[in-house]
Amino acid sequence: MTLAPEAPQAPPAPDRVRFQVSLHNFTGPFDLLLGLISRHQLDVTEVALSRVTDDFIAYTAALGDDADLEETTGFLVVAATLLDLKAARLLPQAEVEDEEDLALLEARDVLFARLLQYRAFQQVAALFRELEASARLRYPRAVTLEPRFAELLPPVQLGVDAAGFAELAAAVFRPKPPPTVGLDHLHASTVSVPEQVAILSGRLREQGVATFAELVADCEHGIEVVGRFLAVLEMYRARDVALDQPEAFAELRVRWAPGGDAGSAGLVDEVDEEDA
Amino acid sequence: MTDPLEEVEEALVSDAELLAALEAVLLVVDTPAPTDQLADVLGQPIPRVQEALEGLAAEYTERGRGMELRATGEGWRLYSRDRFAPYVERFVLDGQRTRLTRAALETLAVVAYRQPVTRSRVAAVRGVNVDGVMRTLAARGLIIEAGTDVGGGTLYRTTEMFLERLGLDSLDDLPPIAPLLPDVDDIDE
Amino acid sequence: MTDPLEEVEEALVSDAELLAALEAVLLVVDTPAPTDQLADVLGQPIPRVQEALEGLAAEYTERGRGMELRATGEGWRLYSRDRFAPYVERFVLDGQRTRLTRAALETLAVVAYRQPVTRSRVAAVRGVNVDGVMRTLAARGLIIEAGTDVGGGTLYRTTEMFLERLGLDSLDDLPPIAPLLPDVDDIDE
Repeated sequence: MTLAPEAPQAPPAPDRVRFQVSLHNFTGPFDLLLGLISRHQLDVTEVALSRVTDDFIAYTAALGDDADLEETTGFLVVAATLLDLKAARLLPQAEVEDEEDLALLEARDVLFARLLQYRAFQQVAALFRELEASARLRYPRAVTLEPRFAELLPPVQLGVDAAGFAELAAAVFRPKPPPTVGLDHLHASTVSVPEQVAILSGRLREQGVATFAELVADCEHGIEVVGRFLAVLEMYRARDVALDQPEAFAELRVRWAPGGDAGSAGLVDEVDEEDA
Repeated sequence: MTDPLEEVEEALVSDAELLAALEAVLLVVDTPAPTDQLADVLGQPIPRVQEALEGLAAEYTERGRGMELRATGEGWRLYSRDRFAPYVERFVLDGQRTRLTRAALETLAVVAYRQPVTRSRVAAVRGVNVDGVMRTLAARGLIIEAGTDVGGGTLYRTTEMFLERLGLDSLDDLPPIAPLLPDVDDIDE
Repeated sequence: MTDPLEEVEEALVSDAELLAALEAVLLVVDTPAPTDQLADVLGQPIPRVQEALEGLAAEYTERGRGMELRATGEGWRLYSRDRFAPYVERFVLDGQRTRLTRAALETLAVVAYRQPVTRSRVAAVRGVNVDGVMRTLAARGLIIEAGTDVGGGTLYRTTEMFLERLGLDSLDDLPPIAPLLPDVDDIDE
């Protein structure tokens, strides 16, 4: 991988042009971030992110009109996460781990996990390159028969009639079923978290408080229970409910308590993304 | 990074290496290859390669090898030596060569329903290398070259003999496969 | 009238003639030929032919010839010698075989280890849109559609050609990715 010859520790402005050129070496935000981490000789598993944040932001700023909307968005999402993390490190550490701290930790872990994953596939890709280079060194002889021998062959038989040939052609063009264990028999229903949120909001608004067991009593499939649990987490995050669980594995009580600004819907977004 | 080809080309300063390299290339030559093409592939002057080819042909004959290297009007190719033709014939007739293999039939099906079509397109649909099978189909008279596409790839179509073998008068009589396969056109877009 | 084959078979009492006859037959072999088939065609005992094949293979290697005689599970076949691959490649591919880009290789890696997998899932791992790359890989026959997932997304898997290109016999031969990647499957569930 080639990088701009100098690290942008110098003031970023004069380097803008060079950034723009370098950008095309990277095939996405993870690629860029990994590149920066390795340039600073940092281990991806260490808390390296605040040190590369400035570089990353600079690259992202230089994306300009060159990139399409989706590409820019990808970079911006990672840049925003990085800024968040860096800001958290600059501020005095609070004693209490409030929700925002947790969210930051979570964001960092997800980013690390994705980076690790991306790096693993990069290594596999390098291995593929080696395999490819060494694979086809011997080419088998496979040439047409000399006419004098070909003439000896009896007329070729297809062994099928026109209808059979069409059947065979259809089989060739039909997408092959993936080599997996079929899951169709397990469940057919898909569960949407927003839908579950709506159901639970309705009930809790009426009842005021309910145990989780009561809330899932009417679920037919395991996946609905999961969906409903995610919905509870989502409502907690949106500060629509309060949760009460005296100790681990104890009964979970969900109380309708619309309080904070019901804004963030990050969880829902993630779930939707997976469905897309 | 240095070009691996440059490294080995230097190795061809030895005549023995040049002969061996020629032999390696000749082994995969299907339609006779002209001297200049071989010289180009080996990165050597034409006269030197011409001389090497003649030397190799003479060597095969002197040593009584099972192969012959002969030049026709179009170029050079390896052939089985005449003297051993009876064995070769027996081998050729011995195999199950009257019926097409499943792989060949499937490849033929792709050509039939997508013609005119390039080899790489057929390979993409089949998901395997089809070079050998396509050559066999061509050799058996079931498919034939039909010009080139915009990208310069050779196009293939089925022949009259193919229709005969299926008992059809024209390609229009090929049973449609769309009913068997609703989304056929989406598959390799 | 005597059978011409009987006459020549007598000639095969000489080992040199047997080797040459084998060579002549191997020249038309286009899928690996088992020893017993070759013995049958030459009218010679299997052990003698087995020995001759091994002798021929050794001779090619000792003399540094351009071809190799190799036995796979199914039988014997002639190959170009690995050392000359750059020339053979240049001849066979005529510059058609382009190297895969890094983006293509990375995408292929994700498909290989996550198959069957949707395009959006691959994009999530790579952090970029992969539509164009996936199209290229499909057009080259390295990946192919494989039905749809429960959400209706098209699934992709790798092909035989992918294995062929990497020189692997089956997907089981792919190196394990787990050591590189703890808990990879938890990440984007």
